[in-house]
Amino acid sequence: MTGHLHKDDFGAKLGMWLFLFTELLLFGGLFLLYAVYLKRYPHEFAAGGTQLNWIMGTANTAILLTSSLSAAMAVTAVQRGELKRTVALLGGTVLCAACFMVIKYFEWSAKIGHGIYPGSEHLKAGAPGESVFFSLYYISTGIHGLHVMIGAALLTWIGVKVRSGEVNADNYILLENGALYWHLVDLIWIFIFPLYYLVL
Amino acid sequence: MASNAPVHHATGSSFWNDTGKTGITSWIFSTDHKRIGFLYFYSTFGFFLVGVLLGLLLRIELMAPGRTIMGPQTYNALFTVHGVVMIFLFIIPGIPGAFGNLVMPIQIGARDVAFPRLNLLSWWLYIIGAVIVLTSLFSGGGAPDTGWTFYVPFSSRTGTNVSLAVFGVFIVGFSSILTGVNFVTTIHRLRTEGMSWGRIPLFTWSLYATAWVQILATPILAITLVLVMAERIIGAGLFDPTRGGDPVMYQHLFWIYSHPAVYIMILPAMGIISDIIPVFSRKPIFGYKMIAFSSVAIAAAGSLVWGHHMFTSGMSDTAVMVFSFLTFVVAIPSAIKVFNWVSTLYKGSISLEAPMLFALSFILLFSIGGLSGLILGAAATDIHVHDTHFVVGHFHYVMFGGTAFAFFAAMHYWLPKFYGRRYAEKPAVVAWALMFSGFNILYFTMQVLGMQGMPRRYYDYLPEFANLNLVATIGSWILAAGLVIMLVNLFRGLWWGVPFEGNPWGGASLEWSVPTPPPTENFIEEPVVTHGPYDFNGVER
Amino acid sequence: MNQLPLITTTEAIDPVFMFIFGACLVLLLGITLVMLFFVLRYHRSRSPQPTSQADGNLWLEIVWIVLPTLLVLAMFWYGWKEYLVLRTVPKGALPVTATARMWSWEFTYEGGKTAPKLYVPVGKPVRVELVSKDVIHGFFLPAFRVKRDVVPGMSNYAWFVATKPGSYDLFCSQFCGTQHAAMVTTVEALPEKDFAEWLEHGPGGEDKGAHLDGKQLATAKGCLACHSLDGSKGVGPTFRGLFTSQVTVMKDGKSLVVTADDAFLKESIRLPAATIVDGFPPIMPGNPDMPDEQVTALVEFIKSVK
Amino acid sequence: MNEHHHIVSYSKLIAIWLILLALTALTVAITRVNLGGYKVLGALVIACVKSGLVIAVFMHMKYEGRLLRWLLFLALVTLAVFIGLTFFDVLYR
Ligand code: HEA
Ligand code: HEA
Ligand code: HEC
Ligand code: CUA
Ligand SMILES: [Cu+2]
Repeated sequence: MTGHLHKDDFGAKLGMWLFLFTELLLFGGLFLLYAVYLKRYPHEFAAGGTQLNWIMGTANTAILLTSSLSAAMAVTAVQRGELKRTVALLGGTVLCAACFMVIKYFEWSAKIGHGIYPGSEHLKAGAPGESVFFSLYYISTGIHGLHVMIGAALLTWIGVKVRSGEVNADNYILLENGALYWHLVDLIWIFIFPLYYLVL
Repeated sequence: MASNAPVHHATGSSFWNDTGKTGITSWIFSTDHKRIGFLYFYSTFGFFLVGVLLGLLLRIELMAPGRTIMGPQTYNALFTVHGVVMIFLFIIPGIPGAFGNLVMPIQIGARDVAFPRLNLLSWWLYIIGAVIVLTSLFSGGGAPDTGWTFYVPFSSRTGTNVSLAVFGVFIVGFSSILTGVNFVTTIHRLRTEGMSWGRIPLFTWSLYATAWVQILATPILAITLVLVMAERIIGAGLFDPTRGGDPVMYQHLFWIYSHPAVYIMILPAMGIISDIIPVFSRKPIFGYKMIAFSSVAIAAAGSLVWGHHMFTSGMSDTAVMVFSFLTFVVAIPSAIKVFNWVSTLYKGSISLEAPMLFALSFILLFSIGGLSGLILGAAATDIHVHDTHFVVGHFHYVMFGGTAFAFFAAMHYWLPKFYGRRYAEKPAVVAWALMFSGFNILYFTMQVLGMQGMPRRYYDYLPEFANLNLVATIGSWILAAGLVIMLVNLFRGLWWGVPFEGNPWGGASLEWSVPTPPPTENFIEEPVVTHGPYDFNGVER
Repeated sequence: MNQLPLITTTEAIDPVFMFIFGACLVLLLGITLVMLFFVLRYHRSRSPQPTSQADGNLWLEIVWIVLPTLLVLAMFWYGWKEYLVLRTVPKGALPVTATARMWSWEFTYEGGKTAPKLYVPVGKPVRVELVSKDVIHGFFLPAFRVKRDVVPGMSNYAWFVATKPGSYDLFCSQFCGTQHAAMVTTVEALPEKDFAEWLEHGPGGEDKGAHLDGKQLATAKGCLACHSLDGSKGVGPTFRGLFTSQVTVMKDGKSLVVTADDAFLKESIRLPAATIVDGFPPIMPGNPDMPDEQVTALVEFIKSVK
Repeated sequence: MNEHHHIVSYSKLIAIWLILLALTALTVAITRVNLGGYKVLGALVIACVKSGLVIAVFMHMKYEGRLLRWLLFLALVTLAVFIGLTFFDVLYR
């Protein structure tokens, strides 16, 4: 406990965790809505779930888990001073993020092509619960996708700093925090995946 | 002008000039917590004046039944903007942003907050959000007319510019979250040597509790606002009953944030009062631990009671019971505080200077507001007064009589410290007296009107309510007169008044041990704390 | 005739008010007086130095935690118990449906009679089913301490009993748009005989098939709250000169110009969301199950506004 | 701040990753067979285990002090309470 304005790695990490809590609660609001509407429309939700492409969902889950692995390994690498490897691992994470977004793109465009999007005629005509399901699906995955992009940008920026040596074995809190953020993105998806794709 | 131009640094070098930088950029890009504190102070206070002006217009319209000065659409827009400005642009960021930033780091012996640049970003986000809110008034379909609660389905249908306003509030919410993150980290990490949790001044304790509410509740508001935008822009239909949505779920989400938010508003105010009363009684605060604990208890229990805004909404009766019960639980820690404040006066040596007058009237006004909250918390009685002017009276008592009066107390108590000059005492007391009486005439009358059944958000009313509405409007003018006198006197004093040096109030917490005004990094030497914040032994006055 | 339930809503609620107000008054007076006394007694002029440095007292703390807790628990319990009275409709209550739309009320009785005011028999409990056609409204009867939101898609209800004949205010308590404050009508409590008489022949009801006055209907249905007759722009387009005029509308996301003929007017009344007039928000409540005669009467009325 | 930093080995991270993939496969498997209402429950339990692993190892929570763990717990409890209290309405309406 000191009043100095010197570097406080633990303080920075504490701040990051606090911020992650807010992200958790943000998605928490959506999960709250999901829970309520699942209770009200179990059948419509099951019907909606079967229309989602579980193979793409599973693939994306695996991709995100892998990206998380490489982000975690990047932290280990930087702690060990293996800067080249750190950059490569971060690159891996960002690559995974890109794959994730590409798959997401195909998924969304397929659904939209079938006339399933918020406010579409198809959904207006269908059962009420189904429209709720898909709106929640689009909003949840949409905001999650936004987080994927922000996270990828963040990690890219950090990667540049690793290369320039600004982030190194003695000063890697930035990378640690970036990785924390990335893991949160993964965490959210761990819940989105079964709730939307597998509730059959 | 040159001779009596503002010379803030009556005693030489201070944060006003010691960095050698001047001009607007030395403020809006500064990471010094005191400069950011002043940015917040002037911007939130500016919005307060805007809000107050709108409130005054509302009262003029309600002076007599029928159309007085505006049509219904204008009136609806006005109370919406009045509510949004007061809540999101003044009262939530106000005390933490202004006085939290100014005082809290010094109180714990730190040179700045944990993340100074994030702090600056918070202010920028706040300003950007505020500008977006203001833009929404003059663009698109015009000023939003939904009330500050943005209830669906009305808010998803109205042609006014709700989406943009909601987006602005979203940004402001983000700023609030960052302030919360910053303050919790600061209080955990940057306490100086000897500043144990049991020696933290109660103002800082209250900010700590507040910051947690900001962190844990504000994200729910953020997602709620995103959903309102989704309803309007992509037609998500999540709250649209014709497509399976449930409008009452919107209310849940909204109040999950907005009830805890009322404690974001009041807790820092209570902290200010807990700091001022001991100083002007020259006695340690009574029950330090209970007051600190009750701040945390209010923050915790306050997160569980949101349903009391929805007793008539068609929510289940079981939920009515649970939320009514929890509402009463949260009244207890508030009662603890009130009793402890009053006991602090016992056998003290009380000086009735302006900060103390505001602090004492806070206790009364907050008690009236809080006790009327008990009427609202009981299921049977809330049904009658819900959505009437009784509720309007209730929340003005707690928000204006509570938080804003505490804000005024803090202005008289701390601002001289940062300016090195002070206001004149007599006019301050006169202003206080006018405000106190005008306030009660205005809002007590509103509560009576509510008991008689006058609904809120009514542009026009039945003739039977006419007399009391006129009384209330007259009260608002008395209040306004007091406010103007207070402001003129205060700012005249701060800019051109007599010097305020050393520790004239005789405070014992750390902010009174640094030079007046403080230098940029507050402490020349890192302080070591050896006694509590209310230990007045050896403090001269 | 005497079907008075055991307890009326007013009788149930008012004692709770008395109890809580009473307790609050005692507390407030107590706190104020103690504070005033301390401030005067220990003012610096009388007490230049503090005479105590006490900073806490465990027993006092316990007392003022426990006593308020008991007090508020009593308030909670009493409030909850009497709330249940509001939720428990006495047997044999007269069913009425209140339909709220922007910005008017319509009350429908068994047998289909409708009225813009809520006529009720004195002494007989009334159960009001609350239906909203558009946004959330609030059904508020101050005289009976009754309030319940009228939420679209949700079946809410309220009950009350008038013990004396007379006219009582009925407000919309939940903000619902521009004319929220004008969504005011009354409860007309009539002696049972007069009520039966009214239900048979009285004014206010338009039985299906009876001759219809378009203007009266437009007032009763709340059309005139949004549509002016004098050409001024209100919440909706004016009716003046509307018939046969050229109107720019949005249909299925496309903009087109149509002529306001019979069919267009009928559709606009039944399903206003199908075509949205340019420059107006899509807020007009639909009337999909309005009887044909009424729609025709409204169209005839609109035609007559030149 | 000279705290002791725990370095998590690559092999440990990879092991966790493999477990996570296996759990993903398990989730898919149990939701493909007919388990009725237990499906949601099972899928959620597995998701909780997975997120527990990510938090503990990938996010180093296992190696952090008490403070962060308490705070995380606080955040999760808050979310649970928000959802739980809402269900007093949803379940009894
Ligand atoms: C600063 C803001 C603030 C604060 C602190 C409070 C504090 C409280 N509020 Fe208030 N409230 C609002 C701001 C606030 N409120 C706003 C803005 C609204 C309206 C929103 C809208 O619809 O637009 C509202 C509406 C509102 C409602 C909904 C009314 C309705 O719409 O029908 C309810 C219902 O329970 C309520 C209750 C309470 C209670 C029980 C407290 C308690 O915390 C009060 C505790 C305080 C005391 C009890 C007094 C002090 C203690 C003593 C004097 C000692 C003796 C006491 C005892 C023995 C108990 N409030
Ligand atoms: C902090 C919060 C706060 C504050 C301080 C105020 C202050 C005031 N409010 Fe407030 N009010 C709200 C928050 C607040 N309000 C909220 C949240 C709502 C609900 C909105 C909704 O329903 O959605 C509301 C609603 C509301 C209504 C109800 C509208 C309705 O339901 O129909 C009314 C009606 O009278 C009203 C009036 C006033 C008045 C007269 C003031 C007085 O403060 C004004 C006193 C006036 C002065 C003190 C003016 C003096 C100053 C000047 C003239 C300028 C000074 C100039 C210089 C310095 C040069 N307010
Ligand atoms: C809440 C306000 C509101 C009420 C009440 C309302 N309307 Fe409307 N009306 C509108 C608005 C807004 C529009 C324009 C947007 C649209 O086409 O839906 C409109 C459009 C119309 C049109 C088409 C007008 C044109 O210029 O083409 C007709 C006809 C109409 N309304 C008739 C009625 C009738 C008859 C009633 C009563 C049963 C009624 N309205 C009640 C708001 C309202
Ligand atoms: Cu209907 Cu207000
Ligand atoms: Cu509340």
